[in-house]
Amino acid sequence: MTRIFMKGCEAIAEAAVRAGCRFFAGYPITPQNEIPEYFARRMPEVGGVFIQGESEIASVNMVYGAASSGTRAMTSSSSCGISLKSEGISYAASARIPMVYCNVQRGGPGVGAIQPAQQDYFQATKAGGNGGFRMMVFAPSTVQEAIDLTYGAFDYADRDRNPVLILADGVIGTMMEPVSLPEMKPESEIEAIKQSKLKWACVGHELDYPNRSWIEPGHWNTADMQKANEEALKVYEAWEVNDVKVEEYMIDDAEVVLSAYGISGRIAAAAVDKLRAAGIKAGLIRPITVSPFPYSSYDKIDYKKCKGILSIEMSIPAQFAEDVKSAVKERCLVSTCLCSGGNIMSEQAVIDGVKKIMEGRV
Amino acid sequence: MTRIFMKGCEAIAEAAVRAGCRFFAGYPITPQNEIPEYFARRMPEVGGVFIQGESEIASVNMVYGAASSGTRAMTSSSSCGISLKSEGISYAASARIPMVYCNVQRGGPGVGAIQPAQQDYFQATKAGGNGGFRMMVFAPSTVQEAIDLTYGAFDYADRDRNPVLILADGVIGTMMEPVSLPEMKPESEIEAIKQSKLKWACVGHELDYPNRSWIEPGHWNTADMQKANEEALKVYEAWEVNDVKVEEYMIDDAEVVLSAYGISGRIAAAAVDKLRAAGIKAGLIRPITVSPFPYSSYDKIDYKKCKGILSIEMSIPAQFAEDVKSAVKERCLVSTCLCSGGNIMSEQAVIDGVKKIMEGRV
Amino acid sequence: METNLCVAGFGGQGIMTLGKFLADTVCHRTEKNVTFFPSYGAEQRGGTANCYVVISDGKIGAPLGEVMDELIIMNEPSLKKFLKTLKSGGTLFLNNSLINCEVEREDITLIEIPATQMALEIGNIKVLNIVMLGVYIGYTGILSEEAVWKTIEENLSRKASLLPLNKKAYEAGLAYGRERRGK
Amino acid sequence: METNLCVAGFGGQGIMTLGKFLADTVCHRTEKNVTFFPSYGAEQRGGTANCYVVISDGKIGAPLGEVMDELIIMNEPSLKKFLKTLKSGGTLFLNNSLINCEVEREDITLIEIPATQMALEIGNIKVLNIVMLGVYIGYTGILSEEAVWKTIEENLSRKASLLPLNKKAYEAGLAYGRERRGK
Amino acid sequence: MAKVEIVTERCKSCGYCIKFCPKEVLAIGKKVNSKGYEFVEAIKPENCNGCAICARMCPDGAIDVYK
Amino acid sequence: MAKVEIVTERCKSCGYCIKFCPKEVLAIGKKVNSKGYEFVEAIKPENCNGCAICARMCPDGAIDVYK
Amino acid sequence: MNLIYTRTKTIQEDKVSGFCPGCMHSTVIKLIGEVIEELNVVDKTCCITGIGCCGLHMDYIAYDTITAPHGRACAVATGIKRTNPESLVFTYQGDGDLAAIGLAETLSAANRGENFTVIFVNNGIYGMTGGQMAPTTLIGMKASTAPAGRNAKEHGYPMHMCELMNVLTAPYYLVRTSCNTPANVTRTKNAIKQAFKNQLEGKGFSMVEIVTSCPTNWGMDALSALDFIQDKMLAEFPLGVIRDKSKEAD
Amino acid sequence: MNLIYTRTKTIQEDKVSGFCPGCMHSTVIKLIGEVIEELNVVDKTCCITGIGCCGLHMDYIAYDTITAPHGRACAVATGIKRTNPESLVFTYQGDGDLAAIGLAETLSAANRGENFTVIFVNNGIYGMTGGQMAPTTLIGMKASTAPAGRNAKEHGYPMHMCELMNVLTAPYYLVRTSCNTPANVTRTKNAIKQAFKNQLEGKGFSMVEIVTSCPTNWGMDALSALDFIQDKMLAEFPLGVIRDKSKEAD
Ligand SMILES: Cc1ncc(C[n+]2csc(CCOP(=O)(O)OP(=O)(O)O)c2C)c(N)n1
Ligand SMILES: Cc1ncc(C[n+]2csc(CCOP(=O)(O)OP(=O)(O)O)c2C)c(N)n1
Ligand code: SF4
Ligand code: SF4
Ligand code: SF4
Ligand code: SF4
Ligand code: SF4
Ligand code: SF4
Ligand SMILES: [Mg+2]
Ligand SMILES: [Mg+2]
Repeated sequence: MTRIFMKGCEAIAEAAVRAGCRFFAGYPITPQNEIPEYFARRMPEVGGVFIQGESEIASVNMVYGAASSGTRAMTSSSSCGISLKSEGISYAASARIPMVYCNVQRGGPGVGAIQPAQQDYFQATKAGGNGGFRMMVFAPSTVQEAIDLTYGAFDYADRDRNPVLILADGVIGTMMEPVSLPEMKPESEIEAIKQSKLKWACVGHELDYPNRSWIEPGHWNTADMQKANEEALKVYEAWEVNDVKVEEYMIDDAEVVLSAYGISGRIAAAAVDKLRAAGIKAGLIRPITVSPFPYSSYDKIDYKKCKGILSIEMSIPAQFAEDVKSAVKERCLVSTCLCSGGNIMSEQAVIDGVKKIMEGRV
Repeated sequence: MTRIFMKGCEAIAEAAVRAGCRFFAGYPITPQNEIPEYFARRMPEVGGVFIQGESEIASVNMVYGAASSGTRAMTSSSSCGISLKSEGISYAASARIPMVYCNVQRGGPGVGAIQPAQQDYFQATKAGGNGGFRMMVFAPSTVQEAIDLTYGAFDYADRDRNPVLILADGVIGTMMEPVSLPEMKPESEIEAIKQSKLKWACVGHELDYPNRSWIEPGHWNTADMQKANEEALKVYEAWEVNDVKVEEYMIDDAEVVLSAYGISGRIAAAAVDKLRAAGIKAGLIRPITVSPFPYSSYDKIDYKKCKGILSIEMSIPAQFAEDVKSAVKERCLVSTCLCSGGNIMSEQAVIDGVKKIMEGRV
Repeated sequence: METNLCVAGFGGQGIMTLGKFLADTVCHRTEKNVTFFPSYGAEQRGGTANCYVVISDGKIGAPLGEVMDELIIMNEPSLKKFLKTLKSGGTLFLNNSLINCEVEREDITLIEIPATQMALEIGNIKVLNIVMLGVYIGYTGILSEEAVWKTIEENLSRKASLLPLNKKAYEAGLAYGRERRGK
Repeated sequence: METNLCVAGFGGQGIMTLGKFLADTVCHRTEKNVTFFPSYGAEQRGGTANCYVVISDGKIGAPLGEVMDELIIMNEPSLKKFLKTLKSGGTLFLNNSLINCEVEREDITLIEIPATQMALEIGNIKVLNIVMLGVYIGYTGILSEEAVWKTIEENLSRKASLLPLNKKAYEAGLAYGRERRGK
Repeated sequence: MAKVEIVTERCKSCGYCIKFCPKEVLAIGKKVNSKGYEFVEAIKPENCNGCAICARMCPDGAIDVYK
Repeated sequence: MAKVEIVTERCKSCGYCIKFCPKEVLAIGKKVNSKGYEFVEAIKPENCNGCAICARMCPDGAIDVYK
Repeated sequence: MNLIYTRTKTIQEDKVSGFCPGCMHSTVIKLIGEVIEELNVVDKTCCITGIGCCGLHMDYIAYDTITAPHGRACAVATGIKRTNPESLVFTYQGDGDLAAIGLAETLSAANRGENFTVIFVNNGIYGMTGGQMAPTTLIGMKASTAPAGRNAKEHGYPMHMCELMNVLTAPYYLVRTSCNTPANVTRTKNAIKQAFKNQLEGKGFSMVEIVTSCPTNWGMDALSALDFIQDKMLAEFPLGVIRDKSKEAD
Repeated sequence: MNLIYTRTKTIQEDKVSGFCPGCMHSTVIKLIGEVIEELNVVDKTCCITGIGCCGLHMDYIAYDTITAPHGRACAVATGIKRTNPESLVFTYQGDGDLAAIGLAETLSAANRGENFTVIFVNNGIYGMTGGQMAPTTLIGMKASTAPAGRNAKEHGYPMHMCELMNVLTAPYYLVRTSCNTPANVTRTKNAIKQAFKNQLEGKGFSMVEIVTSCPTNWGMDALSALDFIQDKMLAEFPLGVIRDKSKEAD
């Protein structure tokens, strides 16, 4: 396949187009501006629609509308803009509308810093909005992976009728790398996908009360509402069984295991190689789906050998580390290597963190 | 003290007024309408300001403004309205602005159901907005407790310069009970509180560059941003040591421990009495602060005796149960008793859940 | 001792006021614990309205029981909905002016009241709830008759002109209730 | 083998373009891995602009190293900021037209280029970055001279009129770089 | 020859039809429907001219008109 | 008798002062400040009438005017 | 005798609306349904319902509907209409929904000239949540959050949405009607029909503002509310066509 | 010789603004500072800064400032002013901030007649984020999210905020100025002074819209941008007083 040189944001947008995304609405915010800007150029070429919404809220709701009519649709933003979308995402989860959105995380809280961070982990994985719904959350650590995960995200969204989140960060969004792109889905397939949703999509139906489309992000009747919650739960539970994605790298004989996602995961992988070269048996667990979280990967660690786990993330306070701890269940020490506020994880800091564990200094 | 008969929402509002809250902005949403409506009547009597914002977003930002000028200020909403406030809350956390807000939870996700629920637990405790900040979150289980916690919340907010959340639910918000009210803080004290914030509050300062007020919900410089995150972390960590509030009820000899917060906690307490009467040694851990979570209470359980923990909440999927599991650390079985979508926890379901544990049927 | 009561009927029949007057009296004129919990739907009018009152010597758990000791039912849909929640041996206060169907339970005490008719005779359909409140108090004696009247009086203080009518309604209800208890 | 390069200067000096041309060439005309990472502040103009290029035979971890193998520095503030990141034995390409201060490190190779002056002589200050790119390639030989030129050509294809000027700039840079390598 | 039929379960007793009927055909009745509303009755059905003003004013579509 | 003084570190070389100076006192210089801008110089200081138009137009407050 | 008037088929036969007695939401829903039936477009109709009492029709109508987050109906409609240009898309919104929380979405969609229709039910109050002040509440009118009545100094003046939109260039048709008299009901129906036709012809944005009552939260019976509309509401919100580009010479 | 003109003391002496060369944000900030100094109100001034390049002045000015979430400056200002009626409160917002995401907050505050001042810097583009289309972008003008230029059919027409507000009853003073010539700079300063005085006198809501340039994202140098303002921007956004209640007979 031909290598092309692409920026993360643009690669995500192109992958979406190739997956059949034909509606994008977004609002400017650094460091994800290249996503809407790319769609602005690209959508007219494929007969899709790009709109710059008047706000993040308008944008997510435009996507909620487009997706409710069966169109593959997407929005994106960064951190504080994602907070604004949380009501709309919650609506989509409640009404079981498939849509994809991307958070190119920056420093926080608040307006924070426009530089890269991983400070929205809990929001992404535990509480994308009100009401306790869950989503599949993909965390790419290279531009190529961002492409592949985005491309696949639309299938998951449609399968589950649920929002799917691409949890990127400012590094992934703004860096450029050689990548190869998946095939463009033919128009016929894209049309077929839309047709397959007509049974529930809101586009007009013959006069037929019970079979009309009624997109319901809530229910008058509490029994119906609970039933909707229970049905959603079944979907969420199936992910744990079928859809966990993780990179397990040299954990079999590891005396120390690094764990990190997204850009930190990539930096950690490089650190593992350096540590191995230096004679330290390091391994890595890098969740690719941070929701569902790959708990069982941590069961593969040989805790008799393993001196400790180093959980690495660009967030203070630590967030990802809480899930790592849940997975490790006190079978060995978990320590953290953190930075935040737009500072990028330093490989050296990771290596130092590992050494501290090896030397029993934590 | 005189007993008066008050609705939860109104009691919360009156407690806030007595604690010196002199600005409230909110937007209608069931089941918390009585909070803004009460303030609308009450604020003019105490020289405070009530505004019905044009939206939840406007309201939270009015409060962000008022609180930035040193005034004790509050907003409230329910579930989907709280999602809309999440950006503003995150700003307050980032800029370290003390404010109080209340979520009278209803069914979700999305617009959900207007009836009571506890489906916003993770949003409240883990991700009130973007950026990974934390808050103290109080979960009252009676109207009296709602009063006392609201009254105290303003002190915590001021002490920490951080938002504080009263996590109520539709039952607490709409039920009426006999209560007694705390004293009204005298105007002089309220004024002194405002004065004490003048060193950072945005109300105008003499020309003096370094000492002017600059309310910063972000930083250009990533090092400054990380420093702000680290300083906030110190505040959060202190809560674990100093500020955990919990009701531990008959856990010493418990062969089964119920755990629940808010209205479910109250229902669980009644179930404990019935179970004890029926000869089952039940106990209860009811977090009053769900953040900081009272992890150490679960260490007081005698796991040799305890057959299991029943985690009870009005949320499907379970959320609170995850924190209970973290606290229990697999020392015994944790099973759940759940309802959602506006259905209110049934005491009988709780009792049945306990019996299942006792009979080894889980 | 704990009493779980549910009051149900159409919106507009004064269901909430009935429950609130009762609970308010407990709060202000007894030492007992009490909760009042209104149940609401999305619609402002129409459909059924209901509320729960729990009165107890001890702490109260859920402000709405699952099994009711007593029901005050003002219309047919509410009867259908709530009858099954009444405990065996419980008491059903039924406004039979508006209800045609049979009460198909033998294990309960049924107090039928032509309350709408009584209210109309007193002069205003709006006092229907006060009639029912009177019957309830007169029959159960759960609260002193005077205490409840005090609550009504205080709450209507701003519409004093309505007091005589309400007094009449309350007393008619009390009389009816007392008499039924006598039986 | 992995090369970590940082390019830094004023916004407007074509810093990002320089880095991108380099990385683009690696992508399209070699088998190596490469990353390009721009670093940005809130301000659209003014202050320093910089970017990172990592070229490697293996997988690349962080797209910005902490220790640089090479620096291309176009102004004084950037020199102050980045000099300490250059590894011992690393190479510093310095546009000395704009820089007055001394480079206070002995453990590095310093290539000074009067690049602004060269650009002005060629006829346009805007080709400053292409001069520097030429010097870098001429000196390091990290990529084939033709391959980099192809990238420049393709990227400027829509402004073909600018090609001759850029060609001149690139070649002047190459010559300067080759010559310095010779030394 | 005209006639109105009230779909009693739909009527909410708002009185619009009564107010706007030019022929005073309608009035609030004494019976209530299952939602508790005292529905409208045609008290002077013979006067009806079939103008359908009542039905058009009825928010709830509770009136059918025949002519 | 009037004089302008350029606070060179503040000047961003936008040219507004030059454009609006009625006396052609000012021009972009050859030197750059620490932000990289070629700051303005008074090339005909003697012509200055102290009207302060330049200073008022300067977005960045880079000009002091004496008279 | 023939049946000359009955309910539109777009109302589900076995359902009674959840609106209060005399609530004109019910009237408007009926009129919309009649127009949809007459234009024979049921099979391509998408109603985007705001949050408010307007939502009480969702389980009552027979065509496609989607609940938008409070205030965001125009954004949701934009998403649907842009991807389904053949559908007949309209929003159905109250004054709180459209003019308070949704003000930005409403005006921005109007400004873009989106080719859909907004049905705006202005009852001067938040109905569903129990009578809080709306942007269109009249001066002096009491609301649960303005217990002393709306006061210009503190709350500002009622907002006139048609007039605001009339400052924008794109909107095609802006009209204000009521349902308080038989003639006004007919005018409302005609306005809705006109607006839907505009959309089907690709003319762009239309809004029909309907001045209605909320007897429940106005604290009066339905008939008194008719008088209040006539005397008070229409004095503040005069009826008529505010803009009709089809009538403009261009 | 005496120093007859120098920087206002409300600009920190050792700081240079982060604005681009010729950016009139810098001019406006300077003028605001001069007015504050002249009115001698530094010690009671609170600036509520929107999100956008306007935020680049926060570390440059010497009076109190608070960053509002994007678009919400008028809500934040409402909270401050209502609790501190003696303070001089103004928002400082760009066109994206004020007229896109913040449209509801802006218009609602204007409609309430809040007693503060809005300084609205209209440069027809999203500056800080790199040149995306704003509600005030001119027809045909290119933006990174409208690569073929703004197109009326797809994007609608530029929004005129002063004119929109002029439909509302409450606003006291609405004026549009520019900074492209010495005379306009003076007018801008006078307008700001007038607006601040209105506030100090409790007159209510004032907005000063200043038509400026964004040379960087317009893709031209600062001097060409001056011409663009004169020829294109002012043709769409005519300068002048749109409303001044002090001049109205009442
Ligand atoms: C985000 C959000 N905020 C608030 C609400 C609560 N809410 C439901 S309906 C409504 C007001 C409706 O008023 P209006 O739009 O005027 O409609 P009406 O009921 O008067 O027809 C509100 C505020 C909500 N559901 N979602
Ligand atoms: C909620 C949110 N959305 C988006 C952004 C990103 N953002 C920063 S500045 C800006 C636009 C600024 O444009 P404008 O208001 O016109 O100001 P200018 O920079 O042109 O002066 C945006 C969208 C943000 N910080 N927060
Ligand atoms: S059809 Fe006309 S005359 Fe007959 S009842 Fe209706 S309004 Fe009256
Ligand atoms: S208009 Fe309709 S709902 Fe109203 S009273 Fe007449 S029939 Fe009944
Ligand atoms: S003061 Fe007047 S004459 Fe002197 S340099 Fe400035 S603009 Fe020119
Ligand atoms: S106006 Fe100011 S910044 Fe611009 S060139 Fe003149 S002195 Fe420099
Ligand atoms: S509350 Fe008002 S708007 Fe809502 S249904 Fe009742 S009358 Fe209509
Ligand atoms: S980008 Fe535009 S608005 Fe921002 S500082 Fe530069 S010129 Fe000014
Ligand atoms: Mg309304
Ligand atoms: Mg702008």
